Amino acid sequence: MSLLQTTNVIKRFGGLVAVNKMTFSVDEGHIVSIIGPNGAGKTTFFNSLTGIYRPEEGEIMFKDHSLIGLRPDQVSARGISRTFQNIRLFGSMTVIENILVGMHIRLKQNALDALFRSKKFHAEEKEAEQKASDLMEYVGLKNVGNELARNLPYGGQRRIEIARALAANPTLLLLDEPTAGMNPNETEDAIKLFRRIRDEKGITILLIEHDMRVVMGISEHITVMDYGEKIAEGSPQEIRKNQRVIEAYLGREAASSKD
Amino acid sequence: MKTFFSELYKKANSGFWPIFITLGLLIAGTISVYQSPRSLSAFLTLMLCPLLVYFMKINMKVKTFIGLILVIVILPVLGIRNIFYLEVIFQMAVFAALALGLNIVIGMAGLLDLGYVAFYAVGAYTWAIFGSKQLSLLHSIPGAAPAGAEFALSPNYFWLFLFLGVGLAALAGILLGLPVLRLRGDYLAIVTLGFGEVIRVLALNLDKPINLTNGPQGITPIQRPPLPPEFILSPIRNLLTPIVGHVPSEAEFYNVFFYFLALIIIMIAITVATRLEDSRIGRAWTAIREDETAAIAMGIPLVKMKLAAFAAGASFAGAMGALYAANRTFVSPETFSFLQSIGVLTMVILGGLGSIPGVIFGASAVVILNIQVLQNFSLYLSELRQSDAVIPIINFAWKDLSNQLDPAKYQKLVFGIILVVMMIFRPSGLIPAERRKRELVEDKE
Amino acid sequence: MNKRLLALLSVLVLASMVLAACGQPPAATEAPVVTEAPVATEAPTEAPVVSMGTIKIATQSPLSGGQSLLGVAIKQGAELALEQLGGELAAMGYDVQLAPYDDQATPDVGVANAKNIVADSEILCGVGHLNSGVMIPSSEEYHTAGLAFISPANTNPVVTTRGYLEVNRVVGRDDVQAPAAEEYAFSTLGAKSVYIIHDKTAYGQGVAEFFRVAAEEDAITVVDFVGTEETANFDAIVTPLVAAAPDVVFFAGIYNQAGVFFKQAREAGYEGTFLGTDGMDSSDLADLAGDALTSGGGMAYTTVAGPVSAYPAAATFATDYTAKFGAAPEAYAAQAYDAMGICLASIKAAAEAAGGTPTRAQVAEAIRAISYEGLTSTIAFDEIGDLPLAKYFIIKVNATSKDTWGSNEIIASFDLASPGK
Amino acid sequence: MKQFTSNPFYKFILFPIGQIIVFALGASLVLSLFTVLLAYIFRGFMTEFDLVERVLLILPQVVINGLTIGFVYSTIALGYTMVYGVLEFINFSHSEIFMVGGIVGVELMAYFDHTGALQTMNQYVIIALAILLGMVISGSLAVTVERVAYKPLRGAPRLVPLISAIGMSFFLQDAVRLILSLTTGEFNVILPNFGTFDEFLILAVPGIATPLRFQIKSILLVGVTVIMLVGLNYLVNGTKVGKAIRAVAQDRPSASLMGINVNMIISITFLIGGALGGAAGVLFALKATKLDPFVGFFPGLKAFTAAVLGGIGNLTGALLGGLILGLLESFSASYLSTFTNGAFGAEYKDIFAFAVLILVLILRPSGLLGQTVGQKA
Repeated sequence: MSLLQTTNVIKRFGGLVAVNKMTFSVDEGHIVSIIGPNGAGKTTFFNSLTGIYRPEEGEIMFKDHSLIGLRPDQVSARGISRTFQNIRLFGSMTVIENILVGMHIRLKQNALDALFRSKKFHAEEKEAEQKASDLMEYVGLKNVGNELARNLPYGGQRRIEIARALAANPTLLLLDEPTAGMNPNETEDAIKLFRRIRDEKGITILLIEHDMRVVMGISEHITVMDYGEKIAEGSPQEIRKNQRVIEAYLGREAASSKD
Repeated sequence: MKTFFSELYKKANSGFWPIFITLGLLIAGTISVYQSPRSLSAFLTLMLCPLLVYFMKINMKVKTFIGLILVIVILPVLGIRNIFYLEVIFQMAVFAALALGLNIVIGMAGLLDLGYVAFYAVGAYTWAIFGSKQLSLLHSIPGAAPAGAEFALSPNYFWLFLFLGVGLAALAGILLGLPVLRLRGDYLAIVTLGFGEVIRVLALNLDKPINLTNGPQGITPIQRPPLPPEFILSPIRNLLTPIVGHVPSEAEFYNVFFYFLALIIIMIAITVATRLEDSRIGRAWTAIREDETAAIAMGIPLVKMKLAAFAAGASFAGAMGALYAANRTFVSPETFSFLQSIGVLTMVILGGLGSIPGVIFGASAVVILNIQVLQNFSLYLSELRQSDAVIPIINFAWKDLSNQLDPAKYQKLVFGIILVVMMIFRPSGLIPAERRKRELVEDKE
Repeated sequence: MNKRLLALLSVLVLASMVLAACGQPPAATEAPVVTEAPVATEAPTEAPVVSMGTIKIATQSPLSGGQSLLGVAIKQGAELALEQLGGELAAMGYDVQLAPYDDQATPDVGVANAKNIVADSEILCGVGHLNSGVMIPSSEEYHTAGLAFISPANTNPVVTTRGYLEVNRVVGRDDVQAPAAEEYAFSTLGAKSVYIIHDKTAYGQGVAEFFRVAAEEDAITVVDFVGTEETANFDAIVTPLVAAAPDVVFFAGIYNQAGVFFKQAREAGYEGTFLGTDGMDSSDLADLAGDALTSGGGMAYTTVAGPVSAYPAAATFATDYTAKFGAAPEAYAAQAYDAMGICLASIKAAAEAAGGTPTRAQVAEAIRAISYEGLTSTIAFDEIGDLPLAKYFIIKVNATSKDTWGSNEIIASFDLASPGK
Repeated sequence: MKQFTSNPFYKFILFPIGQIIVFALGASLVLSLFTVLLAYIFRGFMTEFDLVERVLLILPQVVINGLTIGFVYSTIALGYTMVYGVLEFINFSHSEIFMVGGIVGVELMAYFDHTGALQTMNQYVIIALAILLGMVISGSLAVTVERVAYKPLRGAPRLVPLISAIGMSFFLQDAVRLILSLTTGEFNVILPNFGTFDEFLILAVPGIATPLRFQIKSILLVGVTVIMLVGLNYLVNGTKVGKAIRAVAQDRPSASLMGINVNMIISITFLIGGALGGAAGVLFALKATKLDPFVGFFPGLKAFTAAVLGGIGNLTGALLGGLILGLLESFSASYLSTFTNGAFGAEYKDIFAFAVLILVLILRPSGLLGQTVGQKA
């Protein structure tokens, strides 16, 4: 049974069809990737999944419930967390607060608890802080809890974004080009982290990548998009051999490097 | 020069110096205000104390103690010597509460509200309508006061209406917010401006078909909450008489009473603001301010949280509105102008967006500037104008100075300059917001 | 929090202290600045008197901004009275000073100042305000503090109908003034229909309502009753007005709005008569409205403060005032002079009765007991602080520019009692 | 046919004028019909007078008033919409630019009055000079304000320049007041009387009892705004500068890569917008006959509403929005009292615009002619 299943999802912007009839599924416990050249519609597809865009047609089922028409916060409450291609941390909040924001939907306190500082409030805050610290450590950061997020180096910010997404206890984690801009060592660490997240926490991961090496290394299943459409899918080995993928990638990259 | 100051500051803020300086200033300020109760400079000296208490490195308990002494003993006593100071502090408290409320909306949640004073009006008119004779005048001509009009409620109801004012203002915030909060920030600003203006125009015009607000005449008299009973008052009176040099009158007691009420409300406002800020809700607001898309993707319900910010911000204004109506015993639409909204915005910007100590400082500074410094400067100029004095070098007779050159009348100029200059040179304000440092498990290692 | 900021703040506070210190007259370290009454030095005190202390009399009126012309006149009228009439108190050993405050024609400022005034225990009496909307809330403070105030200009009935001992006025009331205007429209002009417009201020709306009541009693058709804050484009009001073509347009408001309205109404083809109240009493009206004042049915207004020439006793006052301040007295200057005179006489009476410096309450009582021979009339107050009989004038405007404002003529004047008397 | 439409005379003169006429007549007609219909419906409720008759009596004049003020709003709205198109920023101080233009124009006429030239010179030359001076001063002021208060904040979060603009607006109001007060002793400026502008063109229409009265200055006002609108249309759509402005509005980084001096283009945008505002100020002064430093606030807000109503960033939209808003305001203020029998009246005129604004933003945030573009994620 697949955790996430999309059927014929179409997203248009005016005349442009950014995502065209995407049918696609993610099995529980897998690491699944979507790859494709720049402008292939990967991020738009992500945004359609998470409720930022509402697709014109098609169905998105998550744990057997439709996500169509839900707001992003409702999608998040269903158990899908995400990171962003261009890191979107809350820059003037501290690292720990960023992670606490990620826990927003999991916290039970209400305004009255906050105002009267009830026992529940203190206990929950303490627990949340503890959990946030643990998450920081989990993604490999130490002693930066009180730093402002914007003051952290690039790699650190990427990690916090992942920690923030994990804070919501997701079933499915969407990572949008999580290794973009990293050096090979950092990339290696990141891949290890993704595996650990899946193996230790049992979280299914769907990632968008540009970097073939990353994808080939960790994915169980790969979907290739081009011009908003799915052009291939299969295991890394199958994709590696797929003539159409090679053409799409090489052809397009060669073409785009000309202008 | 810079190093000199920072060295001086460092020296002054270490060892015994902080407490010495603070106490010294406190005593000097107290004595000078006591001696010359109408001197502005003495008052300003005293007003510097809370700032020092805030900034100096002093033991927290000592700080609290000094603060309490200042607020509970010194200020009321000096206030009875010159109740104008109680008025100044009352206004400071009113505007500080407004600024704190607006700060939740603008500073924390990042929603620019240009009609904030509307909520203040809602609070004020709530008590004004029910706490006056207005209810029996619903069908009479505005301005006429037919005999037989009675107060609808006993003054004790004020306490209930203080809460009703809070509730209604919050409700107004939600009602305004519901349709418009989906709008982009700059549109929201203009729509809230419109809302502020709508409330003012309604207050101005709802004297027909039913005379609800008494129109431009304003509502007066509005009842005040009763003073504490005599058995509490008389010992205080006996105690105070030798200190202030005369038997404090009821009017003076009322001023002290309102001073304490305002103080209590501002304390509650500060507590509410800090506690909300440092909770799931406050974090959600800040997240929305920082990046709406990321915030919503993290599961924060935007509209609900924005509504909460509007309601929380509005409720502060509602409380102060009701208190203001009772203090003034008079409300009229003139008080709730766009200028007032911008005035509160200026306080928030000057002090520091999102910074609770900042906006309190901003409110105090702007109030002192407005009703004391500019006024005095104006009077000084008009004094000079009537004298035969001449500016020495350029040989300009003060008499020839245009009587239009009157700083007190140029509030807009002052607000405008503050807003532009702050935005360009110090957008985070004079006392910028700081994030709370947590004692984290990891740091203990 | 950084050091530079604290340094900056300290410097700012220091600077404002210096400023404030400069801001004070050399004699006292007190704020606000107090004008030394010339009487203290100029009064012919042959023999040294025993000093009895200082007595201050406050004035509160707009000294700045759009209405400062009238507000300054109030202050200056009071100042002149103190100079000329303060001698008796000085002879008793008191140093009498004027404490002028600027209410900026704004209720909030007025109330804040009022608190400042009542906090100064040396102030025993006050003269002010110009605007009823400011006087009403401010007088709540005077009332609670027991400080007597005498208004030289406030015509709104509520000022006195609250029945406060401390509040008095030396002018008439809107609920007489407006009916007087209506009477003029009905009897003299023979108006059958009237269009009432007001400026949405406490003053304007109050007058307009009284006018409407009076008009309805005389069965004059009230075509419409409109309030507007508009100051520039009156199209939306003028169009229905011209179509209805009432005999009289009654404008209850201030000249700077009315002038524009009159002009636009005439331009749009209105031919009837404009009528107003004392808010029209400014030469600027002629500059704003120009020919519109004299064309068609012309323009007239009622006032409670006639031109100085209307008061026989005020001839020397006008010359003295002009000599001292370099400008002819505006409306309310003579009233302010009388108000100050009453303050001084009452303080003197109360001081004599008390055998020393009187309390505020004694002064307030003395004011109610006084019969004072003033410039404008013989003044005595009834039990709520009104004049038993106040003067009202109807003035026809002949001027079409500022310079010819003096050519306006008084076409009627009455002594009328407040309603219910 | 195609050749004809690409003919510059058609494209830059005939078409825009035609558009204006269609907009003006269409909006007037729709509103008039709607009002008359309402009058018929509610006729039965009014016993004292015939509602329909009363509505028809002043209808032509109400339409003329609405169109006159509508053209002023349109002209101001263009300033908002151009700046918004290029910078995505509400130039809050535009209402003060408008006010300054008006005051400068009136002061020039007052100066002519002082020197006596007012009575000897041709009245239209005087008006033209006043408008020209108003445009120059307002345009340069707008550019200065941009340089001082907005340029340093480019790239900052949206609200930062907006707050700065609000500050600038307040500053300008009081600064102008201070200058006027210090130089003339008061801050009202009064238009001197001259020429034949106050006279009427009376048009007797068969079938209507009261003849239509067109005030000459209203006609002048409409004429001048139409000329300016046509001029602006040519400037934006027919010149190189206009092309550059459009390019910057579309995509600033790319425009800059294409060698367009973006700062220069932004300044030019402010210059044009400011100049239009200044001209509108002078025309408004002609109508209002008295200005003060605070006079810009409401027309400014209404013009902004007009810009949003038409679709902000869209020049044609600003024109249409201004006309509709002017008409709506004129109709509501003139008739509200009649329809509600005095319970509500012209006093709600100023907040009427806000009601329109809120409704538009809720129902159709992109405005009448704007394209529906989702908020940028």
